[in-house]
Amino acid sequence: MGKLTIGCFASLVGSTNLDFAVKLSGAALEKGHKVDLWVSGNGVGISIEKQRPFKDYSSLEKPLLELMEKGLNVTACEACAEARGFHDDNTLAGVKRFSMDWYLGSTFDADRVLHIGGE
Amino acid sequence: MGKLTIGCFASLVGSTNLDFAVKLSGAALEKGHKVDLWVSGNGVGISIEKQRPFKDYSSLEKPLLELMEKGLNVTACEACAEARGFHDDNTLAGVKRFSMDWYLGSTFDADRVLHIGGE
Amino acid sequence: MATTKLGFIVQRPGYKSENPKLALTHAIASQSVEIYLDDGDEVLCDVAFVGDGVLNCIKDQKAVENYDLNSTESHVKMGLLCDLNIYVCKEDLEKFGLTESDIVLNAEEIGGDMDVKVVPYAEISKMMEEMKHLLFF
Amino acid sequence: MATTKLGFIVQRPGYKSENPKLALTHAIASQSVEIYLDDGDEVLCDVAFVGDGVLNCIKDQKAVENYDLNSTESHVKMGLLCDLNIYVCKEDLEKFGLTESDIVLNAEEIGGDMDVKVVPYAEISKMMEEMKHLLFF
Amino acid sequence: MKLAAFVSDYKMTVDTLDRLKPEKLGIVLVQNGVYHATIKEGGNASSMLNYSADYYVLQEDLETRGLTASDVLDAKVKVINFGDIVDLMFNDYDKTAWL
Amino acid sequence: MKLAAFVSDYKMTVDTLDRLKPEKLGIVLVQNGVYHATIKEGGNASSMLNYSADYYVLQEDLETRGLTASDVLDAKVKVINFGDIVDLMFNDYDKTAWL
Repeated sequence: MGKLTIGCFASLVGSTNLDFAVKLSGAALEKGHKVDLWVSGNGVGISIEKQRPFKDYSSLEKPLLELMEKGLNVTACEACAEARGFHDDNTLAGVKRFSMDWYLGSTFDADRVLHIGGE
Repeated sequence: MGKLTIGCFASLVGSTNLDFAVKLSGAALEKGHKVDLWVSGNGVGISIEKQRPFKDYSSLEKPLLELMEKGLNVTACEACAEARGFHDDNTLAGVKRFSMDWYLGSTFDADRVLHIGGE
Repeated sequence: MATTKLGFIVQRPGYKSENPKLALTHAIASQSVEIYLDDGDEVLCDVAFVGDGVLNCIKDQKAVENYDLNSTESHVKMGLLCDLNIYVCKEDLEKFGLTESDIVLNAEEIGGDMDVKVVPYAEISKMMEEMKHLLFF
Repeated sequence: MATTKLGFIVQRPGYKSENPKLALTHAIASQSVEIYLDDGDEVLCDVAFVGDGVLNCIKDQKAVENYDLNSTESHVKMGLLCDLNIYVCKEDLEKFGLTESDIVLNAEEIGGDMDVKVVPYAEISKMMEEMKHLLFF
Repeated sequence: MKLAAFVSDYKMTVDTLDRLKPEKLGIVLVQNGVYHATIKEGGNASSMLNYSADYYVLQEDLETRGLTASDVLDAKVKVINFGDIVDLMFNDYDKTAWL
Repeated sequence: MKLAAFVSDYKMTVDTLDRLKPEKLGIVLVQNGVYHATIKEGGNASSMLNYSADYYVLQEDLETRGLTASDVLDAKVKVINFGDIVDLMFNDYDKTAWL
C-alpha cells in the first residue's frame, strides 16, 4: 500500500473540486493507502467548523470528520486561512494548520501526488 | 445622482472580482451615487471580521469599512454564509445578512445593476 | 404600482461553478421580494439558458445520490413551480445534438403549471431587450 | 539522504486566479521544509511558466499601488532569491511578441544570484520528466 | 439596448458577445481582459477587438500587470479609470453584462 | 513518464495537453470534462478524444449531470469510479496533472 498526497486549492462551495478531493481520499483509504490532504488558497474553507448543512451547497464537514476517523490526515494553510478571517478558534477539530512547507514535506515520501488547483 | 446595485459572487481572495466591486463602489460613492453591494456565493467571504491583512492576499476589511462609513450599503446572503460556516457572531460590523430577495429588492429602484459572477 | 424586470442569462455548465444554481435561487427569490417593496410593486425574473448553459437542463441529474447536493434540474423545477419564465435556446440544444426529450421540460410532479420554453435565440434576445437589468452567470 | 523533486507548472495568467502566486509561495516553502524531514533529506522545486502563464512574468507590475497586493513579479523575485530554478517558455514569449526585456529576469536588487531561464519548451519538457511529481496551476 | 460588457478574461469560455446585438455596445476590458488590448498572438491582434463597439481598458488593471497606456496597440481602445466606468455606466449605457 | 491527466472542464483554457509528450498518457474525464465523452458539437466529437491516450470517464460525474454510460459515444472511453481512479494512479501511471 502506498501514500497519496492530495492538494486542493478550490472553494468549499462552487467547483466541487473539494468534493472530488474528499471522495478520492475516501476511495484511497478504503483501498488501504495512507492519504494526506492539504488545503490552501480558497480550499481552506473546508477547515471551518459549524458549516450549516443545506442540500443546496456542498457540505463537507461530516464526510471529512468521518474520513479523519479512518485516518485521513488534513492540514490547512495557516496564512491562507488567517487572511480570510478563519482562525484557530473556529477550525474543525482534527484539522491541522501549518505553513506551506507542510505540503512539500508530505510529498517527500508520497508515492503519488494529485494537485488540484483552485479558482 | 443615481443608484447603483452591484452583486458580486466571487471569493475574497482569487479573482480580484471583489476588489473590483469595492473599488467601483468607492468610485460611484465619490460621484454622489447611492451604492448597494450584495455578496452571495463565495462572495460572502468579504463579510467576515478579523481578516488578517497580508500583502500576499486581497484584504478588503479595511476598505469596506471605510466605504460603509461613506454610505455603502453591504448585505451578504445569509444561507450562502451559513453553509460556509460564517455566522452572525463573526460578521463584520455594519454588514447586513438577508435572503436572496434583498438583492432583487435593491434592483427594484436601481438605475444601474452590475452583476459580477463568481467561480 | 411598478414592475422591475430582470433577465438572468446562464451561459456556462453547472457543478463546476455555483453560478447556474445561484441564478435560479436568486430568480426564485422574486417570490418573496415584496417585503422590501411598496404594495403593488414587484420584481419579475426571467431565466434563459444559452450556449453551454443549456447543459444545465439535461434531465435525470443524480446530484443528491452522488454528491448529496440538490441538482440544477431540481432548481429549474422549483423555478417553474414559482411560475418563472424559463427559456432554453433551441439552436444551442441542436448544436449539442440534444432534443426536448433530453431536458427538463416541466415540474408536473411537484405541481408546477409552467413549462420550459425551448425557443430560438431571437426570442431570448427579445426578452433581454425588454428587461430593465441583465445578470449574466 | 534523499531528494524529492517537484515541478510546478504555471499555465494561466495571474490576478484573476490565486494559483500563479500560490505556485510560487509553495515552491519557495521548500526553503523551510527540513522541519518535516530527516537530516539531509530535501524537497527541491522547479517552476515553469508556459502558455498564458508567461504573462505572469511581465515586469513592472504595479499591484501594490493599485490593489495593495504583492505582485506576482515580486514572488518570482523571491523565488530567485531562494535559488529556485524558474523557467519561462521561449516559444510562448515569442508567440505573444514579448522579449526578455519585457519580463522579470533577475532579483539583483534584493540580492538574488539566480536568473530566470528563458528556454525552449523542450527543456521544460525535460525538466518535467526529471521531477518525481508535477503540480499544474 | 445600450450595453456595457465587461470582459475580464483573456481566454473566453462563452460566445455571448458574438450573439448580442445591442443598439450600442461598449466593451470594457478589465482584469485579464486587458491583454486583449496589448497582446498580438502570433502577430495577430485579439479577435476581441473585432466587434462593432466602443472599447475601453482599465488603467489600474493594465498597471497591475506591468502594462501601460503605451502598450495599448489600437488607438480605438480608450484607457479609463474606475470613475470613468461609473460615468460610462450611468451616462452612455443602460444595461451591463459581466462576461 | 506515465501521466494521468484529469480534465475537469468542457471549455479548456490551456493547451497543455497538446504539448505534453509522455511515454504513456491517460486522460481522466471528470466534472464538466465528462461532456467530452458524451457530446457531439455540430455533429463532431470533441477534439479532446483525439489524443493518443487511454480514456476514462467518471461515472459519478456523468450521473450527476443526467448522463449514463450509454451516453458515452466512443467505446474507447471507459467508465470508471473513484476507486478505479485510485488504482489507475497507483498501478498504471506515475505522475498526475489536473488541468
